[in-house]
Amino acid sequence: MPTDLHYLAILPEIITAATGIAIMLLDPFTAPQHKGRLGWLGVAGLLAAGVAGAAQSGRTMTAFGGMVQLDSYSVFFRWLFFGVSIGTILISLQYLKREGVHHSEFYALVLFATTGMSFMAASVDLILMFIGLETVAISTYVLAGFKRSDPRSNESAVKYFILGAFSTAVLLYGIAFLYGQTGSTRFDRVAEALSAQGPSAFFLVGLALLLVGFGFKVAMAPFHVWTPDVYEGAPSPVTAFLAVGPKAAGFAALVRVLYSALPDMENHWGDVLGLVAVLTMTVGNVAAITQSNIKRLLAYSSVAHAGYLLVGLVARNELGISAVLYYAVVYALMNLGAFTVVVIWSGAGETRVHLSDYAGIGFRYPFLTGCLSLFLLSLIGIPATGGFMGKVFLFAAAVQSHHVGLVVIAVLNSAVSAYYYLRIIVIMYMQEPAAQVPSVEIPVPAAVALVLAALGTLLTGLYPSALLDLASRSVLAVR
Amino acid sequence: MVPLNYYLILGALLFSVGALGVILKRNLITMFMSVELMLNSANLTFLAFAREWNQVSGQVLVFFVMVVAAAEAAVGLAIVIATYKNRKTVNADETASLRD
Amino acid sequence: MEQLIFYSLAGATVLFGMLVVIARNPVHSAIFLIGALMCIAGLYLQMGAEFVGGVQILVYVGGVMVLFLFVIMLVNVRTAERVRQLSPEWKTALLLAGALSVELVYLVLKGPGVFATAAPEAIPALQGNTQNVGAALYTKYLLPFEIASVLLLVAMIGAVALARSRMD
Amino acid sequence: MDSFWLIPILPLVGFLANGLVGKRLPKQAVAWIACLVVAASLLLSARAFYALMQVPPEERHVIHPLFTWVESGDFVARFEFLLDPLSAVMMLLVTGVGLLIHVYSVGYMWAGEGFYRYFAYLNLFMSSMLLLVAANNLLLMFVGWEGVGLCSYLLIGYWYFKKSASDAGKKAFVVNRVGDFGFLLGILLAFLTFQTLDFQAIFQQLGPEGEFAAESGKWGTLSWIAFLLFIGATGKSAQVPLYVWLPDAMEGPTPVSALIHAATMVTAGVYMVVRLNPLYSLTPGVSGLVATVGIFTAFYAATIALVQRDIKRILAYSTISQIGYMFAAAGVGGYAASIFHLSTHAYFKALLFLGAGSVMRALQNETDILRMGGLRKYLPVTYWTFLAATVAISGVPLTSGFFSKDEILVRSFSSGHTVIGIVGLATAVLTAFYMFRLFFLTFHGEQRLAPELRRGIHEPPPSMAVPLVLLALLSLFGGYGYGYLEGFLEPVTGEPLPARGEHSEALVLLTAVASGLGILAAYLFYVRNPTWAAAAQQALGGAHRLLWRKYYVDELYDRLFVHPLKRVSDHFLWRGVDERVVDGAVNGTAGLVRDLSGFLRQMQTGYARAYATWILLGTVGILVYYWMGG
Repeated sequence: MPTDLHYLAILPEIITAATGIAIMLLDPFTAPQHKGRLGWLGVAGLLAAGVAGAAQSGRTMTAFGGMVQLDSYSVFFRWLFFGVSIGTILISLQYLKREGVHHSEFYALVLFATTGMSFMAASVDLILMFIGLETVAISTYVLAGFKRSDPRSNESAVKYFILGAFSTAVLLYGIAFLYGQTGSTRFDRVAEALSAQGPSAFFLVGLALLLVGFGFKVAMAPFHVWTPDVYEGAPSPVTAFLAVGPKAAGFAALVRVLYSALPDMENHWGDVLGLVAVLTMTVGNVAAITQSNIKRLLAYSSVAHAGYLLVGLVARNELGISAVLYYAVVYALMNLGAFTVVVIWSGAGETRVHLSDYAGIGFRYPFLTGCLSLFLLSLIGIPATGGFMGKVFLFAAAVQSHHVGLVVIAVLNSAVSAYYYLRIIVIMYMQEPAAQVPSVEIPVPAAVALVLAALGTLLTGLYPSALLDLASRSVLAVR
Repeated sequence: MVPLNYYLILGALLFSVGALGVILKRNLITMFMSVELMLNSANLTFLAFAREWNQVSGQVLVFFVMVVAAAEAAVGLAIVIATYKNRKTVNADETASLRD
Repeated sequence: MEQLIFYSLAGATVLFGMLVVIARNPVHSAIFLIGALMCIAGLYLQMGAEFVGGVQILVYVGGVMVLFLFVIMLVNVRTAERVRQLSPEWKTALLLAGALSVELVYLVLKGPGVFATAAPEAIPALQGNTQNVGAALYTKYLLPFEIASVLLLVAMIGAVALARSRMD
Repeated sequence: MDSFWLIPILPLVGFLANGLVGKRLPKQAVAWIACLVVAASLLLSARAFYALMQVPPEERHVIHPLFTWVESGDFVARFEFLLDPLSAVMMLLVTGVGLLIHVYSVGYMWAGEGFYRYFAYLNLFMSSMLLLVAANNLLLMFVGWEGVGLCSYLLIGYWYFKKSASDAGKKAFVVNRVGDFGFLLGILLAFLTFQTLDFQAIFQQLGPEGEFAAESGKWGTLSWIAFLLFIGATGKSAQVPLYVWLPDAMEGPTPVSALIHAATMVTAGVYMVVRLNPLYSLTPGVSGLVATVGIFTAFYAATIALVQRDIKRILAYSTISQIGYMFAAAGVGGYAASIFHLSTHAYFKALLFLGAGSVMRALQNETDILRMGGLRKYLPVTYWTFLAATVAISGVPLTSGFFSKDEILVRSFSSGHTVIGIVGLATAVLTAFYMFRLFFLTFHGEQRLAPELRRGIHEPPPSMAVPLVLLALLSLFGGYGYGYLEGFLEPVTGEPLPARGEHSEALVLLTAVASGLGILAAYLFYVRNPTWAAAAQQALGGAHRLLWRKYYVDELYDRLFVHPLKRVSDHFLWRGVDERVVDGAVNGTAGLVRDLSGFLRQMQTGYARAYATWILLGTVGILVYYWMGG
C-alpha cells in the first residue's frame, strides 16, 4: 500500500474534474437559455483550481506511489492550462449560442481536457502520462466534432480521431519498449536503468516511437499533416483550444520525459529533434504563405511555432527550457487572442474566415483589428511584444549551446513568416472593403479575453523578467 | 517456456499489419479496426515484457490500455455515426473536403 | 507443446490480422478482428495472465467488437461495400509497412532478448493472478485507475453529445 | 542631464495621446500635441548637449537605467539609456530636424483624412528613433531598429488605398526583414562571444586589456559579428544590394520621405557602425567591405539618378548615394567625418524633400520634372531654399556639404584608400550634375506644365515656409563647426587620424573643381543648349536605357527570389499536380518511384490515410536514423 496518497497534491485537478461533473449534473436543471451559467461555473472552477495551485507553489513532493509530482514545473503549466481553458470558455459563451449548439457538454469536456493536460505536466510516470494524454485526446475529438450537423466539423473530428488513435497506438508501443527494457514506467527508474545499461536497441525503439507520438500531439513535421484540416473544420473556439492547450501540454510532457527519463540519450533525441525543428519551421512557414483561409493560415503558423519551440528543446540548457516555458505562455496569449478575433469576426455559421473577408475592416473595427494586428506582430516577432522576447530567448539558448546553424535557419524562417502575417494586416488596413462591411457585435466575455491577451502580449514584451524568472525557477524541477 | 523474442516479433508483425491497414483502407470503420490491431500488439508486447520481469504491473498497464481502447471506440464510432448522418458515407476518401 | 500452441495461435493471429485488412466487406473484417482478438486472448492465457485474458474476451470481443458490428449495420454495409476498399497507393503502403516490420524485427532481435530477471515486486501474497492485479490496481495504480474512470466518463458524455438524435 | 531619459519617452506619450483619443480631437489639438512633445524633446536634447559640453571629455558618459529588462542566468539586458557625445549629437539632430518636419507636416497634411493617425505614427517614429540612438545595449537598439522599420512601413503605406503605396510598404518591410535577419544573428553571435550585449562591456573586452586581438588579415568571430551587423545596416540604410526598397518608399507622404527616408532612419546603419567603431576598428576586413560597399553604392546610385525623371526618385537615389559616402567614411576610419556628413546631409536632404513637397503641392502632385520648368517666378521661397540645398549637396565651396564631403575625401586619401577617394571625387561630379539637372529642369527654362496646372500655383503657407528657410540656413552654414564636432566626438570615435596630410589643400581645390564641373555640365545641357540633352540620350541609347531601368535590378530580384519562392509554394506544397494527374500516374503501370513522388506532392490531399502515411513515413525515418546511427 503506497503511503503517499496525498490528495492535496492533486487538489487542482480534483477541482477541475469535479466541476466538470457538477456541470453535467446541473445540466438537466438548467433551462436552455441559461446554459451560459454553467460556462461561468466552469470559469469559477478553473479559478478555484488556480488558487488551489497557487497555494501549493513552492512545495515539491511526489504522491501516489511516485506517479505524480507536485513541483514548480507542474504549477507553472497548471496555471497556463487553467488560463487557456478560461479563455476558451470566455470566447465560447457567445459562439455556442450563435451556432445553435449551446450544450453544457462543451464546458464539461473543456474541464476534463484541462484535468488531463494538468496530469500530463505533473506525471512522472509513463502510464499516468499516457492516460492524461488520452483524456485530453478523447475530449478534444468530441470538441472538434461538436457542431455535429456541420459536415466540416464532422470531417475535422474524423480526421483528428483516426490519426490521433493511430499516433496513440504508436506512442503506446514505444512505452511498451521502454517498460520492457527497464521494468518500470517511472521516469526516475527509467533514467536509472538507462544510465546503467546505456542506450540499447529497445531504448532506441522506445524513444523513436515516443517522439512520433508526441510529434503528432505538438504537430512537428512530418507528423503535422492533420493540423490544417482539423483546425479549419473544428469550431473556432475549439481550434483556439487545440492550437494552444494540448500543444502546450504535449511540450510539457515531452520536456519532462526527455529530461527526467531519458537524459542520457540527449544526443539521440537532440539530433532528431534538431532535424525535425528545421523541417517543422520550414514546412509551416512555406505552406502558410499561400493560404487564403485564416484558420488554415493560423494552423500552419502554429506548426511553424512548434518548430521554434523545438529550438529551445534542442538547445539542451537551462535557458532553453526556460525559453520553451516562456514561449509557451506567449504563444498561448497571442494565439488565443488571434483566434478570438477570428471567432468574433467569422459570424453565424463561420462564413467569414476567408482573408478577403477581412478586407478594409481596419478602420471600421479599430478594437478588433488593432488587437489582431498586435497579435500578428507578436507572431512575427516585432520588438516590444512577447513574441520577440520569446524568440530571442529561444535563439539565444541555441546559440549558447552552439547550434548556430539551427538558429540561422530559425531566424531566416521567422523573416519569411513576416510576409504572410503582414498580408493580413495589409488586407485589413490597406484594401478596399467589400461592398458592405457587415456589422458584428463584440460580446463582452470575448472582449475581456481579447484585452487580457493583448495586455499579456505587451507586458511579456516590455517586461519579460517576471515571467522569465518564474519559468527559470520552474525549470529547476525538471533538470 | 516460449522465448520473449517470439512474442515481440509477433507483436512487431501485428503492429505492421495494423499500420498497413490504416494507410490502406478507405472505410473509416476498418481503418479504426486496424488501429485496434496496433493497440493489441502493444498490449501483447507489454504482457510479454511483464512476464519476463515477473511483474504484475504489466498486466495492469494492459488493463488500462483496454479502458482507453473502449473509450476511444465509443467516441470514435459516435463520430463516425455523426459523419454518416450528414454525408451518408463512411468512406474516408469522401470525407476529404478540407484540404489545401 | 507450449511451442506448438504458441505457433498456432501466433499464426492464426497474424492471419486474421491480414484478413482484417484484405477483406472487402467491413462485416467480414470485424469478424476476422474478433478472431484475432480471441487468439491474442489465448496467448495471454498462455502467458499466465488469466485476468487480462478474461477482460480481453469480455470487454473487447464482447463489448467493443459488438459495438463495431452495430455501427457497421447502422451505416448500411451495402453502400460501404461497393466502394473500392484499398487505396490506390497500395504499393507504397506495402513498402512502408514492410520496412516498418523489418526494422522492428531487426531491432527486437538486436535487443537484449533475455533479461537479468528482476526480483518480483513485493506484492502481498494473494492467491492467483486476478487477486494480484486487483491489489495492484487499488494500491499502486490507484491514481491512474481514478483518472481512467474520468476518461470513461468523458467517453460517455462525448459519445452521447455526438450521436444523440437532434434535440436542438 | 538626468532628465535625458525622457527624450525618447515624450514622443511616445504623444503617440499614445494621439493614437488613443486623436480621432475625437480637433486637428489643431492633434498638431499641437505632436509638435509640442517633439519640441520638449528637442529642448531636453539641447540641455543634455549643453550639459555634456560643460564636463571634461572623460566624464561625458552618463547611463540612466530604467529597469532590468531581462535577467536569466548569464543573459542580462537592462532597459537603460546612454548619453555620450555621439548620442547627444544624434538626439539633437533627430529632434531638431524632426521638429521642423513636424511643423511643416501640419500645413502639408492638413487637408487629408486621418490627420491624427499620421501624427501618431510620426511621434511613434520619433520615439523609436530616439530609442535606437539612446540605447545602451544591442538588444534595446534592435527594438528601436525594428520600431523605426515598422513606422517607416506604416508611413510608406499611409495612403493605403493606392496599390503602389501598399506594395511599396510591403517591399520595404520584407527587404528590411532580410537585413534584420543578419542584424539579429549578429546580436546573437555577439552575445555568444562576449556574454553580454552592453556596449561598454563589449568595448572593454575589445580594448587593449581584453582578450581580442585585431583580426588583421584573417576572418574570425569578430569579423562575423561585424559582418552580420553590417548586413542589417545595408538593409536599413539602403545600400547595395538591399537598397531596392528606398526608391519605392517615395510613395509615402513627402514629409515622411524627408524625415525617415532621408534625414534620420536611413542613417541608422551609419550610426550603428560608428557606435560600434571599436569593433569595426579591430576588423579591417569588414571595414574594408563597409568602405567598398559604401563608395560603390555612392557611385552606382548617382549614375541611376542621372536619368530619372521623378523628382522624389532622384532625391531617393541621391540619398542612397550620400549614405554610401557616410559608409565609405566610416569604413576608412573617419567616424567623425561620417557623422559630420550625416548631419549636413540631414539638413540639405530634408530641405530638398520639403522643397519637392512644396513643388508637388503647388502642382497637384505632379512629380515628373520634364513636365515642370520655369517655376522660379511662381515659387520664389521654394526656389531660393531649394537652391541653397542644391549647392550644399553639390559641394559648392563654403556650404555645409562642401566641408563634409571634403572631409570624407581627405580621410580616404590620407588613410591610403586612394581608389575610394578617386571614386568619391567622380561621384561628386555626378552629384553636382544630376542635382543641378533636377534644379534647372524644375525651376528654369521654358514652362512645360500641363495647361490645367498653370493656374493656382502658389507658395506654401508660413508653417511650411519657415522650416524651409531654417533648413536652408543650416544647409549653408551648418558646416562651420566641424573642428569642434570632431573634438566633441573624440571620446567615442577615438583619436582623429593624423591631421590632414600635405595634399589637403590640393584636395579642397579638387573638390571644388569637381562640383564646378558637374554644375557647368548641367548648365550647358539643360539651360544653355537643351537640345544637347536629347542628342546625348539618343547617342547613348543602350546605356541610357540601362540607367533608366535602374540596371534591371528589380527585375533581377523578381526572377531570382520572388518567382522561385512562389513556384515552390504553388507547386510543391500546394495542391501541386491536380488529382487526375496523380491518380492517373498511380493507376497505370506507374512504378514505385512515381508512387513515391506522388506521395510527396499530395501532402495535403485531405485524405486521412495519406496523412497516416506521412506519420508512418516519419516513424520509419526516425527508426532508420537510429538503426544506422545507434
